[in-house]
Amino acid sequence: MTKIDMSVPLAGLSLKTPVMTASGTCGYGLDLLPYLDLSRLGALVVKGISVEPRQGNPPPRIMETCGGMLNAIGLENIGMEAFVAEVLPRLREHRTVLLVNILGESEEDYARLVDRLSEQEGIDGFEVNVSCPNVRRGGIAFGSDPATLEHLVAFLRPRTEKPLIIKLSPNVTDIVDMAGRAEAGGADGLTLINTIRGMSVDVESRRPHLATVVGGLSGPAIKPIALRMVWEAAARVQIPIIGVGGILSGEDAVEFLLAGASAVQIGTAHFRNPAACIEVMAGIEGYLARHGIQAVRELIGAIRVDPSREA
Amino acid sequence: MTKIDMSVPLAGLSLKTPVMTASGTCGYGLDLLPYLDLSRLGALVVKGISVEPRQGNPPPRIMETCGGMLNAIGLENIGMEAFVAEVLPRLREHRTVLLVNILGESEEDYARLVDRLSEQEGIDGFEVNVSCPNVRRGGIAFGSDPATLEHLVAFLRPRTEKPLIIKLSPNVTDIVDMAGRAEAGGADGLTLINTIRGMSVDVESRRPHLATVVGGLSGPAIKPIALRMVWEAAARVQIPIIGVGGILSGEDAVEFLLAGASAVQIGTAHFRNPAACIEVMAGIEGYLARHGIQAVRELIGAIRVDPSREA
Amino acid sequence: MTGNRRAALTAIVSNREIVPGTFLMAFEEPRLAAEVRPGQFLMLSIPAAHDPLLPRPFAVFNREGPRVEILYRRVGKGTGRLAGLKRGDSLRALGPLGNGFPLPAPSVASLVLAGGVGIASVHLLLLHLLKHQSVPTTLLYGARSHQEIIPLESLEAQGLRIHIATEDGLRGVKGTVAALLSTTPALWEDGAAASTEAFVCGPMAMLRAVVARLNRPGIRTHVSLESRMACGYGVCQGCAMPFKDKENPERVRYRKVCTDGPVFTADEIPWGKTEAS
Amino acid sequence: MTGNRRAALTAIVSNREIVPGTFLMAFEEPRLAAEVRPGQFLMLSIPAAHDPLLPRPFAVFNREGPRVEILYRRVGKGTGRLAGLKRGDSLRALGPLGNGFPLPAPSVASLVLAGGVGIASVHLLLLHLLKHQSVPTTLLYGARSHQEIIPLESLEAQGLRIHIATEDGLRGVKGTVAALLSTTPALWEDGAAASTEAFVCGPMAMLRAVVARLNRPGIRTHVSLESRMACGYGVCQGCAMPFKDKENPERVRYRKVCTDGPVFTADEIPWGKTEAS
Ligand SMILES: Cc1cc2nc3c(=O)[nH]c(=O)nc-3n(C[C@H](O)[C@H](O)[C@H](O)COP(=O)(O)OP(=O)(O)OC[C@H]3O[C@@H](n4cnc5c(N)ncnc54)[C@H](O)[C@@H]3O)c2cc1C
Ligand SMILES: Cc1cc2nc3c(=O)[nH]c(=O)nc-3n(C[C@H](O)[C@H](O)[C@H](O)COP(=O)(O)OP(=O)(O)OC[C@H]3O[C@@H](n4cnc5c(N)ncnc54)[C@H](O)[C@@H]3O)c2cc1C
Ligand SMILES: Cc1cc2nc3c(=O)[nH]c(=O)nc-3n(C[C@H](O)[C@H](O)[C@H](O)COP(=O)(O)O)c2cc1C
Ligand SMILES: Cc1cc2nc3c(=O)[nH]c(=O)nc-3n(C[C@H](O)[C@H](O)[C@H](O)COP(=O)(O)O)c2cc1C
Ligand code: FES
Ligand code: FES
Repeated sequence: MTKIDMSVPLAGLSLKTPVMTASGTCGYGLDLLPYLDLSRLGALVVKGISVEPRQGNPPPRIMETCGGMLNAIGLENIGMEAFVAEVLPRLREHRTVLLVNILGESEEDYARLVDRLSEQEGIDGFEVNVSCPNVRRGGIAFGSDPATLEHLVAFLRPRTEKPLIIKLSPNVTDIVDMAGRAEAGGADGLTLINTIRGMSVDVESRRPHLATVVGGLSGPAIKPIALRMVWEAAARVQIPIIGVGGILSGEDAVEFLLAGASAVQIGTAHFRNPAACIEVMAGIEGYLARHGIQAVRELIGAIRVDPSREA
Repeated sequence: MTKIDMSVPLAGLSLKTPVMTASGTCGYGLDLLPYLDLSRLGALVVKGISVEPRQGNPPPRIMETCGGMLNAIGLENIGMEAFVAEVLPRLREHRTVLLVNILGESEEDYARLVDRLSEQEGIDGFEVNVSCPNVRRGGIAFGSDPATLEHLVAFLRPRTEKPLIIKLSPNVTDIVDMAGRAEAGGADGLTLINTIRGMSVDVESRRPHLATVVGGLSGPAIKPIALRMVWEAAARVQIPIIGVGGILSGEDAVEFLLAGASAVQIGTAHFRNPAACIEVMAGIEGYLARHGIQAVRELIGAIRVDPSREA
Repeated sequence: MTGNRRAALTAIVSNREIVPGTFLMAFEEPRLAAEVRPGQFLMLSIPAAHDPLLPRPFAVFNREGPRVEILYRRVGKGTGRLAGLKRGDSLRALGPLGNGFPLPAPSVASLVLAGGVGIASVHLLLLHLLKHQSVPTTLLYGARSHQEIIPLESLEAQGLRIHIATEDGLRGVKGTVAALLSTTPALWEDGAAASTEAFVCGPMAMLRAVVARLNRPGIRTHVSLESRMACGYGVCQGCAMPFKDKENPERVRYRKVCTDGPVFTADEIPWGKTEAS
Repeated sequence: MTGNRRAALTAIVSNREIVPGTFLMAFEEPRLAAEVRPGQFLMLSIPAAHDPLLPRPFAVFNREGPRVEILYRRVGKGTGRLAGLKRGDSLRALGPLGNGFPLPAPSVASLVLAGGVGIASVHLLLLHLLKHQSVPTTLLYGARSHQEIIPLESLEAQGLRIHIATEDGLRGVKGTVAALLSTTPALWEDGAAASTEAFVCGPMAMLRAVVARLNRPGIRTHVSLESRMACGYGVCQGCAMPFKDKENPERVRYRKVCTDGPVFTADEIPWGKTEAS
């Protein structure tokens, strides 16, 4: 059997495989070390880093729902300086493509993160989380207003040579518009989707299950929504898309690739199995082998849609 | 044991129980007859009726997903005149509150439906489905643009004395704004939520599972999203809200009531059990009995949220 | 009868793999056993489980007193979960649903054709025919491999003429049911009266091939179709398939496989346009 | 050790209800059995099932050779699914996870307090103490009803001093473990050396009551906490609870129950502020 080519080019990077970790679901990667060799990943996407450390939200922070889970971690993280001083040196020991997810509450926050982290060796690119409230604009998230999003991307673009991947929020009327705006602002790629806002109530205590009432829904429950958004966005933009939302298996990942994603991220699946990325990679390889396909790249956007059939 | 009071007032109607059928999941109610006495329902909401009959979409029309299902029925229905001539007389035999779900592609379509159906005996109110594309406005759904929605509601308002309940689409950035617009237009109530747009791919054939590629996601997978939208909208509007999305049990329904819904609808659950509404009612009654609550009305909006805790 | 029907909550009596990949499950449900007619089906689900969320359609393979038997092939998630059930586990069964096969007059010759687990949908019909027909009944039964053939000795003992085709050729004729039908036409014509009723159930490719060959004067063909179903009792419209519009045979009209079918006459089906399901 | 750990895929050897509502499940997994230390836990899930989606945390109750035993109470969906598993069914087990109890020097007196199924988390510890301590070990064990008390004769045979409290009063003292502790202080002080190590596991109300009563000189109290967990190995941050900030004891700092715990010393916990879990 000829060796299957799992590599994909993405936003100027060449990835060994199209399978990455999703931000916030594998910490800074170090907790995965006992379970997998980070260099086998397409990329390691670490949890969102802010300028200052963040405490996160009070508990309870998570709740399981049917086919998914709600989380309100509150973007707890050690902050940019501790990341550079304590985490980055350890990650450099593992030869993996490293994408740092960054988050801010103002354009200046993002700029400081990009400026500081761009200088660091071992960081291959940024994933910009635009789901946080924009404090300057009355708390409306960067990711829910098209003009604000485009402005942020255009503002960050000149500050770094490294790839800027924008992680879009699904909580919008028109994901295609948001994708187009990010591209227009100069993004090198898009990640779709972040969690969907949801809640759940404990009928015995009459209290919400999460201390913050509303949290982000992830897991297989949201897969059809994520897949639809990837497919719609892929039809609009030229830049590569990283698909994420509810992927548990190689077949799930193949769905995203067929729908137009160039790579995929694995999030909630890590909580079932720390080696979820390896399981997904093996699943994709098995699928390719069964179908006699030599290179995973051939799957990207290869969905067969009879044009007369589109609704 | 004192008898539990399950009645709720809603948009000028008095409902025996807060449990209704969700449009499109029990046909015109007649297929439910072998399984339940329609007069036990809070209300019967029939499948969406358009001015002219509609064929619906080609198959495959449905696909199961994790915790949910996608449908692309395509609003197949027998049309307004056949509904009046063939279905309505039969429904009048069953003393049930009847809400007719209506759908159009222009304001005139909706007006013709309201005008024609308002004259009919046995119809207690309208549920206006605004998820269809507005042909006059480039196919953007009535339910995804705030101004278009408000205009439609205000246009229909003077045409009928009967309650107008607007069924909102969840595929929007700001459900609170949509709810407020519908109220401003003169709606008597809101139904939240319709299905969420999603897709799914058959990796073996590389084709989408639905002939129309994209369909509507329903079932317990979307419950946290529906609940969040109900809670957010209830905080904004004064008019009653009917909660729908993934309710399978009495406890699920109680979550919606606590979050601020005055009534609930049962959709996908009918496909597991034709008597799902009865099962949910019994579940609510059991909950009330266990907690020594006399009237279901006491649950509405009775969630306990520590204000300092809201995110 | 308003309001007093229920999806039956019952318990598995037995559930075993009778040939590789195919299971026979039994439960007791006197009402279902009494009411079910050949070709009707049930929607089965596991009450406490939400994955899969929707019930799955299955023909009633057999009934004996209060007992209902289901013959099913493990193909995916739902049948996988069914296969894991053990005696005593609970099951929800809604039905009987669908129109079932029209039962021929006792003097009419019947030809039954089954492909794979399609045998499940015609088994009750065969029992009925063997009991009521005054002329012999013939079954043409095909499967991928000889291992998949369900033992039908008791039907044979009751006088059924069985002809088997397997694609591996290790049992009966090598090939498909359709091939069996065309290579040995005398098989079923010898006993046939002026008119024959044919009853077919199997995968879409088999239906297509068989129906084409049965399309000749004197034969009326009834086909049991499959389609993805959510509800099985007419409310979701998910199972719709295109059928010839009686008023305008050039156009198609969507009809529900669950309540308008699952049995249709072959001439209602626009064979060229039908989706492979 | 990079990259070679795996969540173990194993098969149930036995799973039975030993007292009403509480089950003892066994499987064989030599690595887990060899590695696990008292107070550590596993994340268990059913591989093919997506409902529940997330694994659930359980202490290792016992080990014998390659065999691992879990004692669990059926309280909801996940434990309900576990209770339905039968011999041969497959299970995924990740671990051992967490810090476990700090093991006292052999001469130190140990007092173990367990409420309800909290006994599961201290059982391996008790076995360790009975084997290694040169002074007697005492267990105060409470439960809602006498029926819920797990039989511990073999520990008693090994020299454990067991005192039982039940809220129905039908076994041991009527009341809670906390009441037992305060009404009969001599119970555990008689054998106690100058310093005592106390180990506590149970529901939050019990922890709170017990810890308040143990707050006296010479006693160091270790508490095994529970919190809703998604991953169990430190990546989701879902299990965070507030702890006293060492630098500023007036403030709280979130720490992870899964990797920073589940065992904490009582003085790390801001008892007034902690959420009931
Ligand atoms: C009226 C009717 C009667 C039936 N009677 C029987 C019977 O007696 N015995 C039996 O074994 N099967 C029968 N079937 C088919 C059976 O319902 C399907 O095999 C079952 O629903 C598959 O469920 P799953 O979750 O295991 O597969 P899924 O995971 O849903 O799908 C696995 C594979 O099977 C295909 N598939 C799924 N559902 C159907 C379907 N309804 N028709 C055709 N292909 C499908 C899928 O496309 C996929 O390739 C009947 C179907 C109908 C409509
Ligand atoms: C480190 C650790 C070790 C544990 N060891 C054991 C053990 O050995 N034996 C045992 O029976 N249980 C143990 N538990 C508790 C066990 O994990 C929960 O009972 C289980 O997760 C409940 O799952 P469920 O799906 O059945 O309940 P759910 O349906 O999730 O919930 C049912 C009820 O249980 C409550 N609940 C759920 N999870 C927890 C939790 N983690 N802590 C407290 N309450 C909860 C819910 O709030 C709800 O009221 C341990 C928990 C932790 C954190
Ligand atoms: C516990 C948790 C924490 C998360 N934290 C972050 C984060 O810090 N930054 C971010 O961009 N996305 C975050 N996400 C979103 C995931 O990266 C991913 O977009 C989402 O969970 C959907 O994928 P999944 O269904 O595979 O989990 C988080 C998700 C979870 C479940
Ligand atoms: C098969 C199907 C058909 C539907 N048809 C309609 C419809 O005609 N009009 C409408 O307003 N909503 C329709 N809906 C949406 C439901 O009324 C409901 O809003 C949605 O399914 C969420 O509720 P559930 O999760 O309980 O199903 C349909 C849903 C399904 C599953
Ligand atoms: S399966 Fe629902 S209408 Fe046929
Ligand atoms: S349970 Fe995930 S970090 Fe503790």
